[in-house]
Amino acid sequence: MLTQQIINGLTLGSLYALLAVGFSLICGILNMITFSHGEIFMIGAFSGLYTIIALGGNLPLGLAAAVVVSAAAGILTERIAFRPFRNESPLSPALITIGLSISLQAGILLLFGADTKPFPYNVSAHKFILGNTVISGIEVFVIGISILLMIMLHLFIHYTRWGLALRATSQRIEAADIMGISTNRIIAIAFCTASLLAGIDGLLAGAYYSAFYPRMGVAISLKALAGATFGGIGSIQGAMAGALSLGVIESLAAGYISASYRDVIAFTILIFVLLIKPSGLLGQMREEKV
Amino acid sequence: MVLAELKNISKDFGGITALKEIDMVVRQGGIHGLIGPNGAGKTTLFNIISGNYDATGGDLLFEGNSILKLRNDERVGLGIVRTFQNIRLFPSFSVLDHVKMGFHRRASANWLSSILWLNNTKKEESWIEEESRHLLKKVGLESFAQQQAKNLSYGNQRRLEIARALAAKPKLLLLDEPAAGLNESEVRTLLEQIREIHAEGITIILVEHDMNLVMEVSDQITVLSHGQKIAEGSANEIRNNPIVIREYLGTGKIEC
Amino acid sequence: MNTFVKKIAGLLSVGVLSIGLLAGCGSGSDKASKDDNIIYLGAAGPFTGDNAEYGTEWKKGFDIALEEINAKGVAGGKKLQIIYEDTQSDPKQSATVAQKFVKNDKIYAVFCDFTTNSTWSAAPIYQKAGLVQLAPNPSHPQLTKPGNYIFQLCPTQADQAKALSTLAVDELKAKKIAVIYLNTDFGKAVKDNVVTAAKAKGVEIAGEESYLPTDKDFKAQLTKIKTGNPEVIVLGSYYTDGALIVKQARDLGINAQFIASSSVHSPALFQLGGSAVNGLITMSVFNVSNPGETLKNFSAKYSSKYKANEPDTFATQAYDAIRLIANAINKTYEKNKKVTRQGIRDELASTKDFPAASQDSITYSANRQLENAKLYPIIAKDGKFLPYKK
Amino acid sequence: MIRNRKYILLQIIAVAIISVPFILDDKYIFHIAVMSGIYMILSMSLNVQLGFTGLFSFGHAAFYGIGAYASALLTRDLGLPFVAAFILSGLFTAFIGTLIALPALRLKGIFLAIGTMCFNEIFCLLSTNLESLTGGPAGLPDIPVPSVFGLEITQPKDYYILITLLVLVTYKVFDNLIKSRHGRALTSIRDDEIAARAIGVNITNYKIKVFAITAFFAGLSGSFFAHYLSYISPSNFALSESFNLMAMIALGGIGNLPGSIVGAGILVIIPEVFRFLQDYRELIYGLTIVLIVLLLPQGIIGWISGLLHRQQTSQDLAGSPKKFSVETILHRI
Repeated sequence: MLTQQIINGLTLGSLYALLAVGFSLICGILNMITFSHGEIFMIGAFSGLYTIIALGGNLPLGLAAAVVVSAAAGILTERIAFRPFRNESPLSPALITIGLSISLQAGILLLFGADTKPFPYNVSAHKFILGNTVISGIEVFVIGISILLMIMLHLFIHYTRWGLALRATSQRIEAADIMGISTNRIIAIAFCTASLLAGIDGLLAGAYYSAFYPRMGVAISLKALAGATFGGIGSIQGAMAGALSLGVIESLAAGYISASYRDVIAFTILIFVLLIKPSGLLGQMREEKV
Repeated sequence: MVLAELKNISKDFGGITALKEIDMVVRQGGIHGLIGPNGAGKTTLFNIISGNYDATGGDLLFEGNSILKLRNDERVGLGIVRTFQNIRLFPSFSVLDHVKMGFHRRASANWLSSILWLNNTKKEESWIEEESRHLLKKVGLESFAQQQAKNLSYGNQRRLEIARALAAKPKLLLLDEPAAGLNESEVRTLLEQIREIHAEGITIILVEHDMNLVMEVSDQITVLSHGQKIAEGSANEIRNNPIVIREYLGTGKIEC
Repeated sequence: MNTFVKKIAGLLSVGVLSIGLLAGCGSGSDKASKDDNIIYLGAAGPFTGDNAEYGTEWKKGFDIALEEINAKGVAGGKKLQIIYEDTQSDPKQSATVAQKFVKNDKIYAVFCDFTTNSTWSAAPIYQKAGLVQLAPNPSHPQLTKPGNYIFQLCPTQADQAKALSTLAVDELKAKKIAVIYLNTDFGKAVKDNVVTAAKAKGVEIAGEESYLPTDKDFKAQLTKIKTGNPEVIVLGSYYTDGALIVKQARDLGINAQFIASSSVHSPALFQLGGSAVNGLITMSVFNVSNPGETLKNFSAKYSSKYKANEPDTFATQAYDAIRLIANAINKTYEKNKKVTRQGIRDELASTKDFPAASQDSITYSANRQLENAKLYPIIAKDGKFLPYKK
Repeated sequence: MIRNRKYILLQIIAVAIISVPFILDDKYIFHIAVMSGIYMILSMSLNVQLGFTGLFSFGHAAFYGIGAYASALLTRDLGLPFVAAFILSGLFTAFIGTLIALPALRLKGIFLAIGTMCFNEIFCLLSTNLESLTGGPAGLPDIPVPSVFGLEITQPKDYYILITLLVLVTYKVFDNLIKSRHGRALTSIRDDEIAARAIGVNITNYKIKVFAITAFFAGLSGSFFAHYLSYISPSNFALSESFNLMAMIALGGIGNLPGSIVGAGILVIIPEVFRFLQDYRELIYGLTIVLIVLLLPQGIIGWISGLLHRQQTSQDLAGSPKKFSVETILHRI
């Protein structure tokens, strides 16, 4: 059972991770919190799904649609909710994104209805059976894609000019500004990256569970935020590790303790981590300057 | 008479020694200057006295008692009050509220009394109001009383910060580069103000880059360099101290 | 604020205002027709929010019933009309809507609500005002406890549990069963009643696993259940989560027989579960093997109107709910030549052998629950529910 | 003099608004008014915590729930009279608030926000799972009707009178607190913790006390809610309820106490008024929050008083604070 639960947890964690790195990017750079990331995940999923259906099963174009729509939504969110409040209280962006998340859910519900939509293709046909453990093809695919995207993100952040600027900006916005980095553009890029990952994640999760519905981003984004915090906001590796371990913790908690207390256990562990190391397991402490 | 005494004070920041075994005696009623080149550890020492930082080693006596274990705000209650190099005002407060804030430790009405607006709260609040206006008048800011502090000129913001500290009725006032960013005439006014405060019997420790100002007002000066005390004495002694000249003034500039 | 944001804000403002105006005008015409010839009924349910899809099915069932009833007229030629109020099946909103309905003396009976929570939070208000509260879907065994104006239309979980445990033990000869249930009042009631009933029959419980309404990943629970090796797994789920659970169980190589309470009885089960749900046995509240006239009629109308195969439990119960009320209205009108809230309650309470779609016939017991509630085992097969025969 | 006249005018307006439900004398209106009152207390207490002290508490609904469950259990299962249970549930919630404050002290800004959100989730999950205590997901029905000194409270009108008194008391308490030295200390913590400490404010002590007192009032309103509806279940106290409260204080103005009353009133009434929008209601609700924060950063009250001020005084206050409320909440997190 242990291997199976770990595989379950890793799949779940991979889905959290793609959202978690987005939280980590956004919260890390701006020190602000967004509540509409789950809805970007959701509209990415819906635009992907409906493109696939409309084009009679063209998966790559579906993925492209998810990427484009969610990235656009992310950039728009930044313009509306974050740019006017830079260097101000994180409360206003939090409230605006709460509003956006409510209205995006309502909007999708009006457009596509409340019922859960299935993914029109059977994705779990391939199975690998190792003794008592079953791994389906889609699980390998989900974990694989997630890791691939993480590696790409890592390369982007550490080996490109934009990545360097991104890191500089997250260290100190004002300083980056002085150094001639266009912080507006960098922050837009951060949002764009975070959102397109969320969009891909949405389509992936929708296909994996074969369930697309307006509130599909609510619970998973809270978990992803918890995962990101757990691993360390502002750190990509931290957020990824945090999300994956949260997935595994949940799986093990449900498997060995109690499914009813699964989330209680996960959130309690998170609170303890925050208390011991407020910046998360792999996050950097920010020194208070007198 | 000794008001405060630093004994062997050391401070490490993650293995880097910022201060090494500093001894310093602050006399009651004096103005004690603290100078040194950038990175000498002046501000660190200052933060240890005020309680913003914990010392790694040594002891700190105030009126004969060790206060190293006390928190920043508790030291305010004993009469150690500071200002900040980069002026820390409360952005949403009016000028009057800043001064009222200074009375925080001197007032005694508890939460219950405040919530119910009992007589002692009422009395205390009107006393604070009266005293604050009085103090504002003294520092010449009474015409700005209802304005947001952040709309004041830089010089007035400095003055307000000092007024806020004075409202706490300090025995030891810690001024962290009060002349930074002020123009010539504002520095003159500041000098006046420091003298007035001194005249009221308040002991002052002054960290300052403006050498002229330090030399002019201080009766005792401590010179720090690379986290160590290299000299101590009156303004004249410091001016003529060969070590100071070599280490510090030898650069040809009194400013650093 | 920069101009871009200003523009967006302006655009949004215009959007909000115009949506408001449009919707206002649209519904304004509804409200204007305050005709003495109309008897209003209130429907308080989840028309938006988490459970909106079930509210949508209500509306479908209501609409077909209204067409039929209004073609003939009630209480001497009057028409029935429904006033919808969204509660999102949120208890707090349900109570608010209740206050709104009870003060509107044109409303004679109310359908409220989708969950036990939201039914109970409104119950004291309807009770005090003396307004019938007919709850179409909740199956909590104690649902009608709050007062004599509250009526249940769904066989209770006690009934379901009896049927499910009989099925599992007597028909499927299971020695070991496991339960996986939604952690709400509904799912918990399924679990509690099934576990008690099964234990009474001497069956081993190999696992009791819960999940949250927001969960879509059940593999952790299923993996745990797999180690217990049950022969039968009982689902306390709605159809959306039910379909996903069965699918994920099959992915994990669990071959146990799934049985479920009637709440999974919906064509959507096949859309979401695909071929994985084949073989699932559930309880139908309606008699599929030998449908009565009422059910046949409703199914046909539903299929042609909504281009769907067959109606689900929620639409069917909504359909019956209105017909029950219409029947009570007619009876009290015959007796008293007028319609009152009290009259409707009394007649509804004495409903006997009323031909219905969701049951062959409905008779209310003394505590306003279904007397002799029948459940019909059905098996999912290639996109259809067929009567289950051993 | 002008100030005095303004004050009297405000009192007249307040009395007028309070008496509206009596004139309309309609149970539904009374119900809405009672619900508004409950939210007014909640949003005022949240505003003291979040708006005045700058503590990013995103899980206020949990305190509301703790009060509700405590009061329900005290009366229903232990048979305590309403008045005693009411006070005790407030005190119990304050106690929990203190316990929460201790770890919360270590967290700042968005981390405190995430921590308190987790607390809210944990509370809801526990109230769902601890079935023997909380009734589980089905909740607690049959919470006794309150009686105050022998008088049974049954009609929405009676509840309305009670909640109005409670709102006024809450307002007075928080208003007194805010204008006292303790209120200044709280605001100074929000503006600049280091400067606050440097002028003698014991931050730890103040944060704990603020958690306690705001939890106390949240607990009271929870108790009132439980007895008013006589039924509670975990979904009443979900995270979305905390977000609702935040929307209320944003609407009224962050750090503006009367604003919280107005904000809560509006956000309880508006969805009712817009019921006719049906499917569009949620959409409009969400967009309204977005627009308010974008267009009225100081909230409605701040905006109106800004308008009045602009008319009264000419250009001399050109430099006066434009975004007083939002900007000053802890610029450094």
